[in-house]
Amino acid sequence: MQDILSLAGANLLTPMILSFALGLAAALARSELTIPEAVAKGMSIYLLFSIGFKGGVAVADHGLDVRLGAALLAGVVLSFALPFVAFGLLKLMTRLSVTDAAAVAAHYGSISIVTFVTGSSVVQAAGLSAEGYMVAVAAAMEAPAIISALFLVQRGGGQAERLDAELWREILLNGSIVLLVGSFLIGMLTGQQGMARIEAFIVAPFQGVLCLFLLDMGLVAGRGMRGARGVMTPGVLLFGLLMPVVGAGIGLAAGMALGLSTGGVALMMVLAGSASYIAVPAAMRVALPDANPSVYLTLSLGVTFPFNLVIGIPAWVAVAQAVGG
Amino acid sequence: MQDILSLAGANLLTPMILSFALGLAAALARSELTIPEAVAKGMSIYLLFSIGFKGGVAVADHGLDVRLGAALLAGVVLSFALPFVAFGLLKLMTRLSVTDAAAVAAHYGSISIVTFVTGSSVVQAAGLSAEGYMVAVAAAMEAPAIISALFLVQRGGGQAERLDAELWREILLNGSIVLLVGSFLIGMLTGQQGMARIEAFIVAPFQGVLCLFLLDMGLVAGRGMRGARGVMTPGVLLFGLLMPVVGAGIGLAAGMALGLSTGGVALMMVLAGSASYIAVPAAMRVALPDANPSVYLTLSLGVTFPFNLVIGIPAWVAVAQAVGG
Amino acid sequence: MQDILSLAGANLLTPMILSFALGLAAALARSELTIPEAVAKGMSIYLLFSIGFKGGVAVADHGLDVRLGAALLAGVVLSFALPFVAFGLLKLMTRLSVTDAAAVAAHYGSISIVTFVTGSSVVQAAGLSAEGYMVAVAAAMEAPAIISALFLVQRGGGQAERLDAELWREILLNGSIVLLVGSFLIGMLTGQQGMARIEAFIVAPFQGVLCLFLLDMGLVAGRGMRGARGVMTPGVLLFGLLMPVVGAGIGLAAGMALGLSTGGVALMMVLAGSASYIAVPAAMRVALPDANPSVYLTLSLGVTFPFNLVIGIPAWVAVAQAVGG
Amino acid sequence: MQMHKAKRVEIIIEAPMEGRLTAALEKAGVSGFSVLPVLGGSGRSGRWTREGQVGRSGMVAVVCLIRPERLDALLEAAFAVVDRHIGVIGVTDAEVLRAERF
Amino acid sequence: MQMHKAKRVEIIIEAPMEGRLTAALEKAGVSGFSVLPVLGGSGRSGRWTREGQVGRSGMVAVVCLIRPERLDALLEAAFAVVDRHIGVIGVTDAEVLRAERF
Amino acid sequence: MQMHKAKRVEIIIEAPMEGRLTAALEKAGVSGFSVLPVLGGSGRSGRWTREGQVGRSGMVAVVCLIRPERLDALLEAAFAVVDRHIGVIGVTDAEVLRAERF
Ligand SMILES: Nc1ncnc2c1ncn2[C@@H]1O[C@H](COP(=O)(O)O)[C@@H](O)[C@H]1O
Ligand SMILES: Nc1ncnc2c1ncn2[C@@H]1O[C@H](COP(=O)(O)O)[C@@H](O)[C@H]1O
Ligand SMILES: Nc1ncnc2c1ncn2[C@@H]1O[C@H](COP(=O)(O)O)[C@@H](O)[C@H]1O
Ligand code: NA
Ligand code: NA
Ligand code: NA
Repeated sequence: MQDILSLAGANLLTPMILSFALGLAAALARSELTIPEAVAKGMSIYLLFSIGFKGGVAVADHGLDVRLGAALLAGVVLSFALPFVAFGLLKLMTRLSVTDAAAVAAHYGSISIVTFVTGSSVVQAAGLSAEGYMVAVAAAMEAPAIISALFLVQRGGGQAERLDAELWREILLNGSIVLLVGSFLIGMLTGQQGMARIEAFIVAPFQGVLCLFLLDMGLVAGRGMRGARGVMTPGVLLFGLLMPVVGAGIGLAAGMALGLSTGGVALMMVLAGSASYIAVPAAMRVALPDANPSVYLTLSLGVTFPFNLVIGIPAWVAVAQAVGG
Repeated sequence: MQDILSLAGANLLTPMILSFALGLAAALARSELTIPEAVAKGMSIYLLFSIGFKGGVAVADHGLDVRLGAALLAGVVLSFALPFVAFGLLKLMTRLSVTDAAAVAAHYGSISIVTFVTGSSVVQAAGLSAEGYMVAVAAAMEAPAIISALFLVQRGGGQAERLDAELWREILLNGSIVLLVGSFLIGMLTGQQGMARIEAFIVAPFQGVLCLFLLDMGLVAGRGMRGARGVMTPGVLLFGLLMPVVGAGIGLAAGMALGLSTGGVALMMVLAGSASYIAVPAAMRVALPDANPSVYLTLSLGVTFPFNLVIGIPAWVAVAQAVGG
Repeated sequence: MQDILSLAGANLLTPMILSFALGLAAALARSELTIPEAVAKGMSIYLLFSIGFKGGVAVADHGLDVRLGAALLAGVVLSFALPFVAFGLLKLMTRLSVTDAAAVAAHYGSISIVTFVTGSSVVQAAGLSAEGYMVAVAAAMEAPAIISALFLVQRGGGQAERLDAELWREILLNGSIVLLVGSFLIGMLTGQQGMARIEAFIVAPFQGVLCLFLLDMGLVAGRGMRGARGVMTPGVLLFGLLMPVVGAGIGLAAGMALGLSTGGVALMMVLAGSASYIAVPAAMRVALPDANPSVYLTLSLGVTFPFNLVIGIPAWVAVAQAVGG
Repeated sequence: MQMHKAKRVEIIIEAPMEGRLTAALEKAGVSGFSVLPVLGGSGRSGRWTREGQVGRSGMVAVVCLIRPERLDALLEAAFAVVDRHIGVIGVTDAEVLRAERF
Repeated sequence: MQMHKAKRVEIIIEAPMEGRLTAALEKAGVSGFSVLPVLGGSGRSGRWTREGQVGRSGMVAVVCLIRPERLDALLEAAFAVVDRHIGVIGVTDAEVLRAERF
Repeated sequence: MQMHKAKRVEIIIEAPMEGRLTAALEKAGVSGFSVLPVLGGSGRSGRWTREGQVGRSGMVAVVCLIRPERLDALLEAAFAVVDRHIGVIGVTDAEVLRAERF
């Protein structure tokens, strides 16, 4: 516990977390500081490309682990299953409608790639290394949760869009999955030789770009909080703090069962404990238009994301070390 | 004098100055070369974050100087006072209306952060170092001049917006103040440890980004000049060249009185001698809508900024060295 | 031949080519992955500035070669002449109208700067070096082909815009020419001293930025292909594969006649064999509005660009080595 | 100059629905439209802004000029897509040159 | 389809005034509006373009569809803000579906 | 509030032609206009989108509010530029405050 706290303390004083806090504070104080949409998108493309590529190179270095397939499968299963857990908790803890609860559940089954990216750098800063293919697992966990949510709504008598070919394509080929998987493959195919050519671009400036990106996330989260005071009942708020712990616990079990490295277990906890705020919201607008975006956006970006950033990630790393160690 | 000229000559042949000149020439020749708004904003966010962070780390390294408070106060006082000097000169030298003169005066009381950034790299290239908190002084000098301008207009019988809570908030929490102060604090809190993590992003590429940013500034300045031939009377033009010298002189006195280092004195001259072209223009559109933007934008960006870039900065550095010596 | 194939194979597995392939695949699969316009423009500005600057520094290092003038002249002549070759081939091989054929011909007389940039890094990776002023030759080859196309249309009885002062200015001062020539001059004037200041920005991350830019080009090319299935007759397609070979052959002759280094000859082939897809299309919309953009964009970006990237560049480098070595 | 009666239809719709809307318009035989960006706004579902957003959020404005007799087909196609989603459809009378294009 | 009369109001205003305008609209009970970017333009105060700008310069277009009977309240609110500033207000007759939303 | 009759002209034109169009408008005495970005669209020459584009491609929308009596001069000037190019011109009746500005 001592360790977890001191690690959390050290984690708090990184430029990344403080940049997020700066953005949050600026937005809550209604500063007109903004980061242009195109710049934010550009940074996210950079981060996805970089993390995918590095994962691929790591796999090229260590050879294709027999566990890759199992890990991918575990990711898909988790993403399908977690929404049911989340939905159950929401029904217990809140009065959200079936549709709103299912939409929220989809976010928690899926993953937040920035949480994963931040988790990766904390894992690395802790002197651990993780399986390179965890990036592929992250990609595999993005979409299945959406299907579960649609199923939950239909079962509950709500109105969901039909899962036609178009919707499938949108869900499976969304930008971040394509970029993550694509750059992962590029990294795998080009290995250290490819890395040597673009290392100065994708490795050295990575944490700095992450700072500015988290600044932007803070701004967006803060603006969302200001607009969503109404919908955040105590039950909903509590769910946003509890669910990442539950998810990370399930992720811990999965990571241990798979026999991942300590870093890999930590990242599995990070993934399972994180909530999407980019891919899933867009899918929800199409597939569950009746769900209230304020609820799921505020929960995911305004509650769970900062929780994971500040408390979750360092705690999961410490737990993985304690258990794996 | 010899030294100043040779320093100015050396300064002229840097990629930064030449990039500005390229942008200016391209715009005056009506080339369709443009830099997208989002990219320009992205670069300015990068520069502000970087300069603030580096200042904060410098303070973390050297401990909190007793002079920090005095320097901040001096900055605020200068920013309040300089508009009165500028206004007096404008009334002497030009026929601008009270409102136009006050609006121009606000710009010269405030500061240009890019001039400051360029000044910092010239100071560094000259082998000097400056107090890290000069960044905070820069932030402190952004806003007070606006209040002075509103006062000057009201005294002169012109029409200024009421300084209500909304306007205060806008002025004090404008994007560049928040980013500068925020990243300064982040640098202070994380120190060399934070620096180690993001150095490759915020230090190494800095001067290169500055080049492209100055290219953009040249483009914008050149476009402004083309549109503003009418308003630039000889008196107004002369003011744009004289005021930075006057300001820098006052900055010199303040810097010496504060007992700053040679680099710090040079930067104080740079700040006092520079004119805002981002924060103050936006505030003027809200608070003094009757003032003519062509006048203040062309003066600040088309006359004083290039003057400072090419002649002012190297001269102030040389003067600070001669005096501080 | 063996060598060419193995070089092509090695070239295929670079992160650059694979990034392009990723973009292409994503667009053809109708993924919603996109790179914002402002980010794409920002990257192209970076690449142009960087390549121009590096060329200028190389010239500053080696002194002004007597061949510079001759090479520039050769570039201009090639750019004027190649459209006639292309037009002749098109008339033989396709049923395109005079206006469409002339518009396509303009693209092949002009050059693709990204092909040139990629060619430069392949040349460098092959352990060769090229004359720094090849960048200036590239700039010189951008525009003349447009004049030839207008001449071809007028001769053929088609409708072309009058070449008035405005159109001249647009053609000669288009963004990429200004940026390329300007940064070349800046590099020449500031030399290694300038390079030392901005190297970390314009050299180290270059290939990484190029990857993301090629990803974007793949996306744009793929989207174009999807929309242009109708216009791509076998003859037109074949032209898009044949013309770069013809152009490169003529470039080879020119490069040898000029006595360029092996790397220089390779780049001359790359230039002559490449087709514009940024500057010329915009000029065509103004000057030859009746020409069908799908034809020339798809040919240039969807056929010739990937051909050059994957097969052309490594082949030209190998040929230049075989001939020069 | 010779002008012809037309309708100007402006559909403000969520960005993730843009593809579905334009597909529906094309299916309904709408020969031309333009998509304009929207920076932010306010409605019954609250305020929003595009600033700093990474995902496909926000709204876009789809503008069509069409012959009056085609309005109903367009509105039906558009409404089928917009119906359950947030967004607005506004129609104004307009005039165009070159009627053969619409 | 059943259409209802409405007004389309388009206010082109300086970007730094956007917040004040939208606040005034909300205070006047305007239930919905969209803000569109403007790239550049020309008027009595000369030409401008947003290209390469860093600060909050330029103009934005605020578009509102409202019921005709609410037009006056909207115009008064808007005019109080725009009055001393550069910018234009244009109103056109329009029709909307789903009148209950306006 | 006192409103005055006006026309709202919207010209959607290729971006590379923007400079020529606005020069022609200014020559025809048009006192004000605003240029809005267009993200994409569809017409007889197919679909297009601005995403990821590097060159000056795509279209822009030029919006003018003018007095009715100046419409013809504007349309003639605009049409001379747009004529051979792709693009559309739409005109709607509008009302403005502060007529002296138009
Ligand atoms: N009356 C209106 N006029 C213009 N835009 C509107 C209007 N109502 C809604 N919108 C736009 O549509 C979005 C969603 O509206 P709503 O469904 O009412 O939340 C708003 O945020 C605005 O961007
Ligand atoms: N008649 C008009 N039609 C469309 N936009 C206009 C008009 N007049 C002014 N504008 C816009 O409002 C800005 C300021 O106009 P002004 O106050 O006349 O300088 C211009 O730069 C245009 O963007
Ligand atoms: N009827 C229309 N309504 C709105 N925009 C149109 C219309 N027709 C064409 N456009 C725009 O003008 C572009 C070129 O049209 P076209 O000349 O028909 O290919 C299209 O891609 C649209 O952006
Ligand atoms: Na999760
Ligand atoms: Na000053
Ligand atoms: Na060529």
